[in-house]
Amino acid sequence: MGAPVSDEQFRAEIRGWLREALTGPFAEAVGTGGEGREHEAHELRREWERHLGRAGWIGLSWPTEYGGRPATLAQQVIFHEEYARAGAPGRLGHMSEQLLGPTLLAFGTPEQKARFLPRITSGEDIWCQGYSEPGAGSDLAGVRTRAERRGDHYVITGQKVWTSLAHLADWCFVLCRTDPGSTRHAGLSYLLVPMNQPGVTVRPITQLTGTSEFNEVFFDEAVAAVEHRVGAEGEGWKVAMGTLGFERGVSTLGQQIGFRRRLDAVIARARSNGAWQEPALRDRLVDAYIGLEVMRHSAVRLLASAGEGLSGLEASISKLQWATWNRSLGELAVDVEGAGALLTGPGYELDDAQTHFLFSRANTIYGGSNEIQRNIIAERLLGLPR
Amino acid sequence: MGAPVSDEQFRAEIRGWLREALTGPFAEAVGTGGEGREHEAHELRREWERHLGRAGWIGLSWPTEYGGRPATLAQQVIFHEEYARAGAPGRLGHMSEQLLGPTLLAFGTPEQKARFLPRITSGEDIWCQGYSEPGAGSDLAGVRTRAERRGDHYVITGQKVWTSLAHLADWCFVLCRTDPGSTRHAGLSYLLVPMNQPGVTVRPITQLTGTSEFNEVFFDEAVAAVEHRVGAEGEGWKVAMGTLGFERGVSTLGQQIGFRRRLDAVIARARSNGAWQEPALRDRLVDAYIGLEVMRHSAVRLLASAGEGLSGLEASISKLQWATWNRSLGELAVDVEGAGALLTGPGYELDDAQTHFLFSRANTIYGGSNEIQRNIIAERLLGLPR
Amino acid sequence: MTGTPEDLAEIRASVAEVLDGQADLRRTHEVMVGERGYDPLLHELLTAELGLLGLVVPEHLGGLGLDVPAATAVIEELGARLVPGALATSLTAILAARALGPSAEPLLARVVDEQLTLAVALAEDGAGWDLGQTATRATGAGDEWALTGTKTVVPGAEAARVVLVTARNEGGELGVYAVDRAADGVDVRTHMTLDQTRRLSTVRLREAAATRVDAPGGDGARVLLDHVRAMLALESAAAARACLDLTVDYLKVREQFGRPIGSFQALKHRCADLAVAVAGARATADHLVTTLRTGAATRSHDAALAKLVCADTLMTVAAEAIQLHGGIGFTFEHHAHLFFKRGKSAQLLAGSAAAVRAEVAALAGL
Amino acid sequence: MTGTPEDLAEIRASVAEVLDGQADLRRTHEVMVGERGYDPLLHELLTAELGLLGLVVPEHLGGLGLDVPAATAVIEELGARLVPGALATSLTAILAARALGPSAEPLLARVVDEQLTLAVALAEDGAGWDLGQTATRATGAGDEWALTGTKTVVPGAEAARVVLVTARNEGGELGVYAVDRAADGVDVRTHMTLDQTRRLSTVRLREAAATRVDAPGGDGARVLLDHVRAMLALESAAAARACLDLTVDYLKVREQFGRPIGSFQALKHRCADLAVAVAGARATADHLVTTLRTGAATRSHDAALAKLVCADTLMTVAAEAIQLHGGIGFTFEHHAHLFFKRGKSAQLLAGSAAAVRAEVAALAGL
Repeated sequence: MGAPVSDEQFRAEIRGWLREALTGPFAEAVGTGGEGREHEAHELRREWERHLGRAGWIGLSWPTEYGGRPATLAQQVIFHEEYARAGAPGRLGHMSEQLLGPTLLAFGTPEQKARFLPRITSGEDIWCQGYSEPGAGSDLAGVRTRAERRGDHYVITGQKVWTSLAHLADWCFVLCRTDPGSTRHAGLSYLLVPMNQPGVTVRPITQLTGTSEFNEVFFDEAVAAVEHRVGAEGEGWKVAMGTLGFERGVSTLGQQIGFRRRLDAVIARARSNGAWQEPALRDRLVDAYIGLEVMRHSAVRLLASAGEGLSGLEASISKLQWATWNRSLGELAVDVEGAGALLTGPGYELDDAQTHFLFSRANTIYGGSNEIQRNIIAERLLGLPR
Repeated sequence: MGAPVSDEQFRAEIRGWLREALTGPFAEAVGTGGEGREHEAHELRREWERHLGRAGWIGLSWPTEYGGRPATLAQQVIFHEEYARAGAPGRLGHMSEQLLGPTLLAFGTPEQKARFLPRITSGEDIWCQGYSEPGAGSDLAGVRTRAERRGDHYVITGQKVWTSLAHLADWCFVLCRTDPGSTRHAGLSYLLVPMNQPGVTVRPITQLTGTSEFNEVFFDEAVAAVEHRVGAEGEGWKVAMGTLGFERGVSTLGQQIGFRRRLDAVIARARSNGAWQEPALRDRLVDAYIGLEVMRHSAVRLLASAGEGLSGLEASISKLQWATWNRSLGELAVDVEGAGALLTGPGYELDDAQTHFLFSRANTIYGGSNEIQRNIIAERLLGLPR
Repeated sequence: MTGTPEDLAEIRASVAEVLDGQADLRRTHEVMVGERGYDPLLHELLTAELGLLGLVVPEHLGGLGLDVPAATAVIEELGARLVPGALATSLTAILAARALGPSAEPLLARVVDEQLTLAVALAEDGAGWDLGQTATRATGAGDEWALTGTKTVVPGAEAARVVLVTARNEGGELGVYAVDRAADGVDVRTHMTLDQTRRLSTVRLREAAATRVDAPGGDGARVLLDHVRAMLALESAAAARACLDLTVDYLKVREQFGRPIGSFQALKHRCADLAVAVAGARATADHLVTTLRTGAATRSHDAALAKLVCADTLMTVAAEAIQLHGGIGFTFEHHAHLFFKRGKSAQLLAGSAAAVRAEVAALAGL
Repeated sequence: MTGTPEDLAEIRASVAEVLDGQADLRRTHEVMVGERGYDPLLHELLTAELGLLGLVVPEHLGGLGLDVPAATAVIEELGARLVPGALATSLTAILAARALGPSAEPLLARVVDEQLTLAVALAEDGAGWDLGQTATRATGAGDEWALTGTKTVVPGAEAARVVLVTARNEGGELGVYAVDRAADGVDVRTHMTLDQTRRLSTVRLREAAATRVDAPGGDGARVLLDHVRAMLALESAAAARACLDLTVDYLKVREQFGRPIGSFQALKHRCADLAVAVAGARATADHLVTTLRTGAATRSHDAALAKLVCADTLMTVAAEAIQLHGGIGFTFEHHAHLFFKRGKSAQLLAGSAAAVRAEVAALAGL
């Protein structure tokens, strides 16, 4: 994309592009998707990924040979801020870009990079994550899905769960046990598995919101090419932990723009329905504002000191903060509504406050529960004994 | 004391007696002693114990042969309520009556009962508790104080800590390790040790309030008669656990009268200085009131169902409730005062709010910390695995 | 039956047995998404066969003449299982009617005679549960009244045959009136609800025929409000306990990192705190039952306080239940979210936390 | 020195070295119960020898001309060790004076020249920290003013030679004035305090000679208040971190039930939550330093928010420190209670939580 641009130029460019892009056919996509609304407008959002990719907005800071585009850390933050500010649709390509891409860049073979990365940056391929299993929960070392090597293929049998977007995804990055006698962290491998094959069945999980965002994925002799194993056989744990570390901090500030929009909406509602006059509710709203400010300062501070995104520890602090904060705001949103929040549309159709209230309960569970984050912080940041 | 009296008669009697008793020389004793003020008016309060004992108010429900007096559970509650309501002085005989007495009644020999109980009911002997040790904290099984048997005596060497009233007490009930090779719960014995002997040294611990309520007690070849061992040698753990169980529920309701007096005082202060107009403080005050109501209902319910006082489990719930509640009220008391609460009298002389604020931090630590109570509730009430 | 503790235990046990068989949480899952939102057969079973509606109605009015705790025990058993419909609201209305004295006797006689299920309609748009702002009008005199107004978020109306309604007569006096759901001018529109175990209705009255239930000059509307709060409190305390049990049971069997997650101390301590809260809620609810039984003057205070404490406890326990169950607790098929949503409806119905807390303070003379 | 990050680190390290040697918590324990309540030799060492007072005073006024972060780093190091006296208040007053612009230059020149320690007196009985209610009067004009009024709960006045005071002139305008402690009509009475590491004084002014420090028409009093809040925030964030370190270190070595208590998961999780709070407080304090350095318009907002967040964090951490230390944390000789009491004084000084929260909301335009 030529010479480096200034941050101001970059912001003007993405802002202008979004303004234009979100008119016309994509105008309907504004506000769709994202937390608790992942079920919305799939086709349109899939098309939107390709539109975004064609315009070069996927793979910021990735090498240009894979369709990436030079961008400083600040510019990546700017992208996420402007994206959130514009109310652009929830990204179907989130896991492709934020999790798999960086993993391949770090651990992939040249062939794997050449094959998969350009299809991510073009918005063509959607990836999902095959880590959690029923009965294993946050304990990834408890993976039981087996992959048996047969010639140039692995044959995979087992079950994954909490796989978001599995019903739309083209590929899944799957943690499997390749050494049948192994336990815990040893003997796992990281395989790239095409979703469109007979051995893969996806069953949506209905959530407490009544909608489906997550899935169960059943592998029944599904196959993956040996050349699509990332890292050495038995080294899957290391690769997967690397991926967890890639939950990059740059998206944090963009996420906070989204939080601020929600908070502003709840405050506006409180002002219009009189809840703001209720001191206890007002205090909770102001505390939510203060909590968001603290998160913002934390993110800025961490990015400034980390340079390249969050380390695992900083990510744990950040996750614990935002998950707990957003869950509280969800409850506050319905408390502001009062008893009226108890009525839904026909067919359990939920409004923003209700969706926020219910879906945010997942925030402190998925992606490493609050409990797991506390373990990490206590043991690895504070050095408390196991 | 003759025929049983009705609850109304009983209440009238104790109320009348207290009204009269707290005039004259004991008028000065009103409001002295108790939490955080244990250092006050020792001589007068010692005399008060004897006065109380002479009038037959110590050892309610104990056998009359030991100076006790028939009293129903309801009447014991009434005694504590009226005692608290009258602002009668903090009891120096608390541990004698509530802990040692019931232990002797349950585990003591006839000789031990005959020797020690009448001196408790007469208010003559003051006892202290020798359980905690430095480095052992809430883990009583970690007791290291040794008692070596030499003929008809034990010779005791070791150190106890957090021994309240040790500097005033005549006797101490001490948990010692009589089997030198033993560990944990085994090999402990429960000995009654006279405090007035060369081998016993008491050193007050200065608390964060600047005053001293607790002591360190050093045993350097102190002696106790073998006939003053309660229970069999090596059975001390069982006896001590029995004593812990005797922290009876009947005093709970009296304690709550005291809490209500404190709460009312804080609310009165908030009303007079304008803090009540501050919604956040008012909500905290109302929540404190509600919390106290919940504790009151809990105590009534437990007494009604338990009949004979609290079991260990119920005591754990009650302890966790009141300790946490009172600690919160302590903080609220200074918050109601505002910045003025930051000034003390000369020599770190603290007012009620400041004393409450600081001393109540001990509530959640002594007598089994909140953490210990939570372990007990989780494992023994809920049956969660160790 | 004379109302001894043994009788009470027997009534509780027989209701529990029926509910365990016919109205466990799995069944509630099915019922709550159906068109009606409740189980008419269960209603029939508990009313016609078990005589639930006559339980605490005086014998001279055709009832069993048991005391308050018989009805509250049933409300608790229904609450522990989050049973949808008008069973709890019927018992609540009956308890309130009992407390209203002789003026309510004709209604109570009719309840037994016709096996009437009941709901209580208090809230109005704008006014919420502030009785002083009630705008529904009652015109008429003696036994013949016509009511006009709109009541909102009414629980139980989808399954009730008679609705007790607060309304203001031409003299401005607030009273309690009984309206037949089937009468002309009565329009009940039942909504889908966040808490699917408790449907809520809008009841529109246009010159609807009504009888007055309370005696003029009394505090009938307040009696009604207090009893609705009592219902929410008792249901919530029972549900909180059931939800904690559910969670503790799960923690004992669910393994992670090679051992039952219930052995992790951080989770144990949180459960211990929940157990303390549940014990407190239960004691507060029990105290309220005593208050209702003895007709103590502290009824309004105790009902407000108990509704606040018990609803908050259920909310706390249920939120932790979801978290401690992990992913499975987030699924629709699991029960944890039913308790969670019930907790929120108990919090938001019959007065916001702020309003109820202010009432408690005022009633306590703080 | 030019103010590079390396310079800053060097200044911080040299101050830390002096404090570790001369003003650790053991020493603070001794000093705080003494008659003066602070260590004059330490004051001398840090001012005369280390040139603390000139650190951020512009070079043309005789100072070292460093930027804001040099002074805030020192405030943090003092705060982490709860050092008593007027060192932090002096730096705070100097930062405020810098922000007041040219009108404060004569004062800054004097500070370096005469090595003046400073305190800031804002609160009054009844008014608290509500600047609008300031009742202290200033009469005079130009450079000659006389102040009459009483300032309460003034930190640092026991050890300061000059006190910056807010007062209202005959036109009703609020301004900032400098009063020499030794001047006629100045009576400083220092109290014993709950937080023994921070003595507080009542400053009575009766026609006390003063010079005006801020420029008419500005917001000098607000600048002062914001800087006092910034001081409390920075001190508290640093103290919270130190207190968490102290506690974590203890949990690693203290054994109970045969293993280090820091291995118990319930305690670990609580420490993790404290670490999150400390990280947030620290980030908020850092942001405030940037705001002060860049002179951003959000100063009042950021200072109020940071004081609220950091004081609450210190209070939370210190309360847990006592609890997690068990009995030993309750003794006077242990350090935990010093942090606890410091937390409360940071919460209650410079505006109650309610007042500051309301200010934050207003300044944020909520």
